[in-house]
Amino acid sequence: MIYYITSIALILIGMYAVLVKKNLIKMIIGLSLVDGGLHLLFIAIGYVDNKTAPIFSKESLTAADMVDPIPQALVLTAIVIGLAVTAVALAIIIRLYDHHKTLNVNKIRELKW
Amino acid sequence: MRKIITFLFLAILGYYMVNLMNQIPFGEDRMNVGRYYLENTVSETGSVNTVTSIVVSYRGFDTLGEVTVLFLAATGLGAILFDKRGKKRRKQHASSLVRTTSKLLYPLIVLLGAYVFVHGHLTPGGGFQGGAIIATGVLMMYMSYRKFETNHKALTIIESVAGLTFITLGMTGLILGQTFLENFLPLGTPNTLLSAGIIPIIYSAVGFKVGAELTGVLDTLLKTIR
Amino acid sequence: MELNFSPVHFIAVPLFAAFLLPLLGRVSQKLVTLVPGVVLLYLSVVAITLFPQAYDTPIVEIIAGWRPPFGITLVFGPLAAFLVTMITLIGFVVWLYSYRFIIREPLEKYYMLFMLLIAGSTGIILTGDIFNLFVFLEITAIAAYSLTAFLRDHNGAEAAFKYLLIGSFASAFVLLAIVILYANVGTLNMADIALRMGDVPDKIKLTIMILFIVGLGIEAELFPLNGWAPDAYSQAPSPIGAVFAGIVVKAAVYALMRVLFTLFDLPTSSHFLVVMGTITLLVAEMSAMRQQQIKRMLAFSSIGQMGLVLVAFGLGTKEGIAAALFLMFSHAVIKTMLFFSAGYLVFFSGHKNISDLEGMGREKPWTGFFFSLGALAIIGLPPFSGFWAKFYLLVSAANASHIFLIALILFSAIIEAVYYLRVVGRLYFKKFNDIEIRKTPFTGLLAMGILAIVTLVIGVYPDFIHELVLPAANELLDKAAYLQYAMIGQ
Amino acid sequence: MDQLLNIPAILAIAFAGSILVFITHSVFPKLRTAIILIFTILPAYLVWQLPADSGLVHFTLGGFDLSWGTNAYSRLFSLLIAGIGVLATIYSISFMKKRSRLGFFYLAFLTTISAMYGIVFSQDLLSLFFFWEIMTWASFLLVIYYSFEDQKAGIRYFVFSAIGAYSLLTAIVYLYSFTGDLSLAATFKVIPELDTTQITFITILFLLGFGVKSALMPVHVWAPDAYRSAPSPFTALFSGVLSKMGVFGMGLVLFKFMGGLEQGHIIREILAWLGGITALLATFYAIFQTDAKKLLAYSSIAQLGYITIGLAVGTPMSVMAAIFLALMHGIFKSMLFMGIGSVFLQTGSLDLNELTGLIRRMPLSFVTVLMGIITVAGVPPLGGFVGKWLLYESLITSEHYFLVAVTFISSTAAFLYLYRLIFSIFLGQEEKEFDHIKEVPWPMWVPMLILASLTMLTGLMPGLFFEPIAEAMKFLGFQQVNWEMSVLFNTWGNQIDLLAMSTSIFSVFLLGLAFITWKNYKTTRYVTTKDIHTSGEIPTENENLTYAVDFYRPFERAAAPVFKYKVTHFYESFAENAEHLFDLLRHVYTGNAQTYALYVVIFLVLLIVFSGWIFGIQI
Repeated sequence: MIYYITSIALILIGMYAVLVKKNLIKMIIGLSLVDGGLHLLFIAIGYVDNKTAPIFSKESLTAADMVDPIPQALVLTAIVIGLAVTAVALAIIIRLYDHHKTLNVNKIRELKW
Repeated sequence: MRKIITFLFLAILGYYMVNLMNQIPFGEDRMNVGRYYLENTVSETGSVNTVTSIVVSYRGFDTLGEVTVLFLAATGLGAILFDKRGKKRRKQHASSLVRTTSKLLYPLIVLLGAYVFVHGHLTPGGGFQGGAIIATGVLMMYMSYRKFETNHKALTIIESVAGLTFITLGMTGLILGQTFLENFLPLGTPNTLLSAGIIPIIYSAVGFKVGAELTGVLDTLLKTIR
Repeated sequence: MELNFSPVHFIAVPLFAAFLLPLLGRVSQKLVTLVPGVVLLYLSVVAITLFPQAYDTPIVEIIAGWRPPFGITLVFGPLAAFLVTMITLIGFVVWLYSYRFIIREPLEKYYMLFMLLIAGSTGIILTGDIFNLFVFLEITAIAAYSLTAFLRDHNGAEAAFKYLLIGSFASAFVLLAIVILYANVGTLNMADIALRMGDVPDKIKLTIMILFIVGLGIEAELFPLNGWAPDAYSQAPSPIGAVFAGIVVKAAVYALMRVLFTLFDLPTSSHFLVVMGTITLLVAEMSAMRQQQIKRMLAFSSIGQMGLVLVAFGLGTKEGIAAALFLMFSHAVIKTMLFFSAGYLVFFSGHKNISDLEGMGREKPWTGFFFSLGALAIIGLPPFSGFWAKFYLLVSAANASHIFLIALILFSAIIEAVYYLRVVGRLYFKKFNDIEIRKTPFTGLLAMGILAIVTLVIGVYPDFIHELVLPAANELLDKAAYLQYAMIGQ
Repeated sequence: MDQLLNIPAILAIAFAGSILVFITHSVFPKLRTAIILIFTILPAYLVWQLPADSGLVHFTLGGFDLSWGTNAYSRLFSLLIAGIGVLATIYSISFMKKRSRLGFFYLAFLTTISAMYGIVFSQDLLSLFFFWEIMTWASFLLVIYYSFEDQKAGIRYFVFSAIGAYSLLTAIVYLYSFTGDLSLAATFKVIPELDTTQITFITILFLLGFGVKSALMPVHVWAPDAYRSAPSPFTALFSGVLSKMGVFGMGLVLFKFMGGLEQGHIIREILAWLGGITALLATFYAIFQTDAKKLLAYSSIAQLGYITIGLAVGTPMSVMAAIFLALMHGIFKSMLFMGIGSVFLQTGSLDLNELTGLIRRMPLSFVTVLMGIITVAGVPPLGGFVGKWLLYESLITSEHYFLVAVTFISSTAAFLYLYRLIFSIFLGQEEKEFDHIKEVPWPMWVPMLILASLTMLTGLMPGLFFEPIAEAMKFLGFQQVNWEMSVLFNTWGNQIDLLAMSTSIFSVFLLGLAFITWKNYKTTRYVTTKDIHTSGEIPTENENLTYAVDFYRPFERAAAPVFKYKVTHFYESFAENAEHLFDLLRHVYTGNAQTYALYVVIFLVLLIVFSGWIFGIQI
C-alpha cells in the first residue's frame, strides 16, 4: 500500500509543480515527476508478494514464481515516451527563452482570447 | 490564491485516488494474460526474459511505436532547434582526472551497452537500456572534453538504417510468414546467445537506434546557442 | 510474390518512409518532398482497395503471429476503413499543398514529422489494443508538438509549449486510466477488456471512464480542456493546421468513442457527451466571433465543429453516429480547404489579422473563391457537404426529441455564419494595396480545388458518403459483433 | 414521362449555366453574354412549356425520398420567376457592363434564379429547404457585391435569413420526426393528426421562416439595407421575385399545412394584423426616405404587408387578392427598381435630394417609374387597382373593418412617398450637372417597358391573371372562384367594367397631361437650385437647396416621437450586447498555459466529485 501512496504522492507533487511553479523548467520537472509516479504505480500493480523477476535464468524457476511481466514491459515503453516528451519540451523551452528572454510562464502570454 | 485552489483540488484528487487504489490490493496475483506469457514465453519465443519477449515479440508493435517516439523526439528537436546549432560554448576542459577516467571508461561503457542490448533476451536489459548506456558514455565524453565531436552524419545513418531494419524485419515476417513482425527465424535453445529468433536482431537494431538517437538528442541540446 | 495489401501498411509504410527520409536527404532534396506524396498516394490506393473488403467482413490483422488477447491486433472494420481512408486522402491533399507551400528548412524534418503524424493517427484508429492506442496517441501528439513549433517564431514556441503541457496531462491521465484498467482486468486487448469489464466494480469502472474522458477529451477538444487548441492551430504552418483539424482531432475523437462505446456502456455517459458537446460548441463559436486573426478564428470554429461531433455521438443512436461520422468527414474536407486558402491569404498579404486581409479576394480570386466556398460550406449551406452533415445531425436530434438542442445548434450556426461571412465580405472589400504579384502555386490551387469539388459533389450527392457511414456507425454500436471478430471468434 | 424529366433538366441546365458563366468569364470573357442569355432564356422557355400538373419525379438522395413536380400553384410562381428573371438578366447585361467581377456576379445571379425554380418545383420539405438556402446565400453574395464600407446590410440580411431558414429547418426536422416522410403530400396528411400545440408550434416556425423573406414586421429590418446595397438588376429580382418565395411558402403553410387552423383562428388573425402593421409602418418609413432605393424598399415591405393580410384572412377573395397583388408586385416593383437603377447608372446617385429634373433626359425611365407608381398607388386603370379593390372588398366581406381602415390609410399615405419619388427625380428644375445625362441603352429600357405594358394589360384585363390564379387556388383547396376577363365583381352584385372605366380615365388623364405640359412649358424659368437669390439670406456654401430637401418636414416633425422607437435599435443593441458577452466569454482562454492545465485538473476533480449527479454512480 505504501507503494501506491508514494507513487500517488509523486504524481500529485508533480502536478502541483506543473500547476504552481512559474519556471518553465520546474514545470517540466513536475511533468517528469508525474510520469515517474505513474510508472512506479504501474510497476507496483504488477508486483506479486514473494515473487521474483520474470526471467527464467535458472532451471528451477517456474512461471508460478514470477511477478506480472506486462507492467514492466509497458513501463519501458512509457519511460521512453516520457523521455521523448521531456526532450521536445526542453527544445521548445530553449526556443521560448530565446524569444521571450524569460522562463516565467506568466509572462509568456501573447496568444490569448 | 492559485496555490490554494491547486492544493485543494489536488488534495481531493489524491483522496479519491488513494480511495480507489485501496480497492486494488497490493501484492496480489491478478495475472491474466501475464500468466500466459510466463507460461509460454520460453516455448513460444525462445527468450528466457519474459519482459523482452513481451516487448519485442508479443507486443512488438508497441516497441516499433516506442522506437518511433524516440526517433520523433530526435527529429522534433532537430526541427525546433534547426538554426540554433553552433560550437560548444564551454571554455575549459574538465580536470585531467576526469578526462583520463572518461577516456578509460568510454570504450567500456559502450561495450557494456552493446552487451546489454545483445543479451536482451537473456538478462534484464535490452535495446533501450543498452542504447541509453551508450548515450551515457557519449554524454560523459561531452562533459569531459571541450572538443569532443560525434559524427552527425553517421548518427543519422545509423538511426535510419536501424529503423529501416526493424520495419524490414517486420515486413519480411509479413511476406515469409503470415503477419507483420512474425518470428521467422528458428528459436534455438533457450538461454543461449543465438536463440529466440529475431528478438536479438530487433533488439540490437533498437539498441543502435536508441544509442544514436539519444546521442543525437544530447548533441543537439548541448550545442544549442543561447 | 503476390502484392498483399494489409492494414499494417498504413502504419509501417509511413514509418518506413520517415526512417528513409534522412537517407534520401543525403541523395536529393527533391526526393524528400516527393516521397511522402508517393507514400500517401500508395496508402490511399491501399485504403481504397481494402475498403470493400472491410465493409464485407472486417479484417483483423494479427501482429507477430500472436492471437488476441496475447498479441496486438489491428482491427480494420467499416469504421476504421472509413476514417483511415479519410485520413490518407486528406493527408495526400495536405502533401500536395505543402509541396510548394513549405519552403522553410528543414524540409526533411517537416516531412518526417508529417509522415510520423500520419502513422500515429492511422495507428490510433487501427489498433485493437489499449496500450498500443496510448503509444500511437503519443506519437501523434509529439509529432504535433514539434510541428506546431516548426515555424520557430516565438508564438509558435508558445503554442507548442501549451500544447505540450496540456498534452502531457492528457497522456498522464490516459496512462493512469490504463494502469487502473489493467489492475482490474489484467489484459490490454480492447475486446478482451470489454469481455471482462463485467467483473469490475461500477465505481472503478466509472473512475476509469472519467480518466479516459478527461485524457482523450483534451485531444478531442472538449470545452474546458481545449485551451491549447486555438493557439496550436493558429501558430502551426497552415497545412499543419489543416492536419490538426482534419486528421489529429478526428483520430482523437475516434479513440474517445471507441473507448466509450466498446469498453463502457454508453447510456451513462451519453447525456454527458451531449451536454459537453453543446457547451464546447457554444463557447467555441462565441469565442470565434471577435477573433482578430483568421487562423485563430478557424481554430475556434474547428473546436465548435468537434463539439457538434461529440453531440452527435452522444445521441447514441445509429443515425446520430452516422451523422457524427458524416460531420467528421465533411468538416475534415472543408476545414482543410479553409486552412489552405487562409494560409495563402496570410502568406500573400503578410498579415495574420482579418482586418488586414481586406481586398485579398480581389487580388487572389481563386484563393478567395475557395475561402468563400469553404465558409459557405462550413456554415452548413447547401449544396455543400456541410449541409447534409448538419441536416443528419438535426434529424437524429429531432428523433431523439431534443428540440432545445436543435435550437442551440442552430443558434451557434447563426454565430458561425456571422463571423465567417464577415471575413468573406472583407475579402472583397476595396482593393488590397501593397502586394507583390506572385502566383499561387498550381499544386496549392489543385489541392484546394480537389477539396472544393469533393464538398460540392458530396453536397449534391450525399448518398456516396451516407452509405459508407451507416455500416461504420453500426460497427460502433454493435459491440457484440466487434467483440466477436476482434477476438477472432474466441 | 418526358415532361417529367423536364424538371430535373431545367434545374440541371439552370445550375450548370451559373457555373458555366463563372468559368466562361475567367476563360473566354467574350462568350459571357451569350452564355448568360442562353442559360436564362432556355430554362425560362422550358418552364413555360411545363404543364400545370406534371406529376411527380421521385428519387432518393442521402437516404431521403424526394420528389419534384409542378402544380397550378407552383406554375404560377415559376412563370413569375421565369419572366422577371429573363427581363432582369437582359437588363443586367448593360447595367453591369463596366463592373468588375462579373463572373462572381452572374454566378450568384443565375444561381439565385435557379434556386427559385427549385423552390417552386420542390414537392418535399427537404428540397424546398435545400433550394431555399441556396437562394439565400446566392442572394447574400449579391447583396455584398458592392462591398460597402460597413457590411452590415449583408450580414444583417444573412442573419435574419438564417434565423428564418433555421426556424424552417427546425420545423422540418420536427415534423419529420413524426412523419418519417418528407414529401409535402405526406406532410399534409399527417398534420391534422398532431395535437394543437404541436401544430401551433410548427406553424409559427414555418411562418417565421417564410415571413423573414417576405419582410414581415418585426423581422423586416434586413430588407431596406439589403435592397439598397444590392445592384439594381438584382434588387429588381430580389424585391420582385425573391420576396415572393416567402409568399409562396406562406400560402403553402396557411392553406395546406394548417388544415387544422380554420378561418379566424388566432394565428391567422395575428398574422393579418402583422401584415396590417407592416403595411402601415413601412409606408410611413418610406415617406421619410431620401434614398430612392430605400424608399422603394420600404414600399416593397408595405406591399408585402398587404399580401400577407390577404393570405392570412383566407377567404377565397382575399387569397385571390393576395396572389394577384403578389404577381403585380413582382411586376411593378422590379420595373420600379429597374427604372431607378437606370437613373443610378446614368447619374451615379440615388439621393432624392440630389437628383432633379431628369424627365427630358430620361423619358423612358420616367414613363416606367410613372406607370410603376400609379400601379403602386392602386389607382385605376393600371393593375394595382384591381388588386387593391379585391383586397378591400374581401376585408369588408370578412368583417375586418379595422384592417380595412389600416389598409386604406397606408394606401393613401403611399401617395406621399410615390409623389416624392417621381417628383424629386424626374420633375422640377433641371440642373446643369445633369445636362449630359442620356437615356439608358435599349437592353435596359426594353425590359422596363415590357413590364410597364404588362401593368397596363393587367389593369385592363385582370382575367389574364385570374385564370391561373383560380387554378392555383383550386390546388390550395378553394372551390371555384368567379372571375371574368375584364370585369370585377363585388359581393353586392355590382360589376365594374374595367375596360370602359379605363378608357374614360385615360382620356381624362391625357387631357390633363396635355394641359399641364402646355401650361408649364410656357412658364418655366430656368434657375439653378444653387441660385443664391434667396430673399436676402446668405446661404452657407454646402447647403443643399434642392426643393426635395425636407420634402415632408412638417409631417416628419409631427411623426418624430413615434419613430424614435425603432425595432432596428432593439436588434442592434441585442446583437451588440451579445457580441460583448461573447467577447467576455472568450476571456476564459487566458493564454496562460498553467491556467489551462488547472482547468483540466478542476474539470477532472469536478467530474469525480459530482459523478453521482452526472453519471448516476457516486465514486
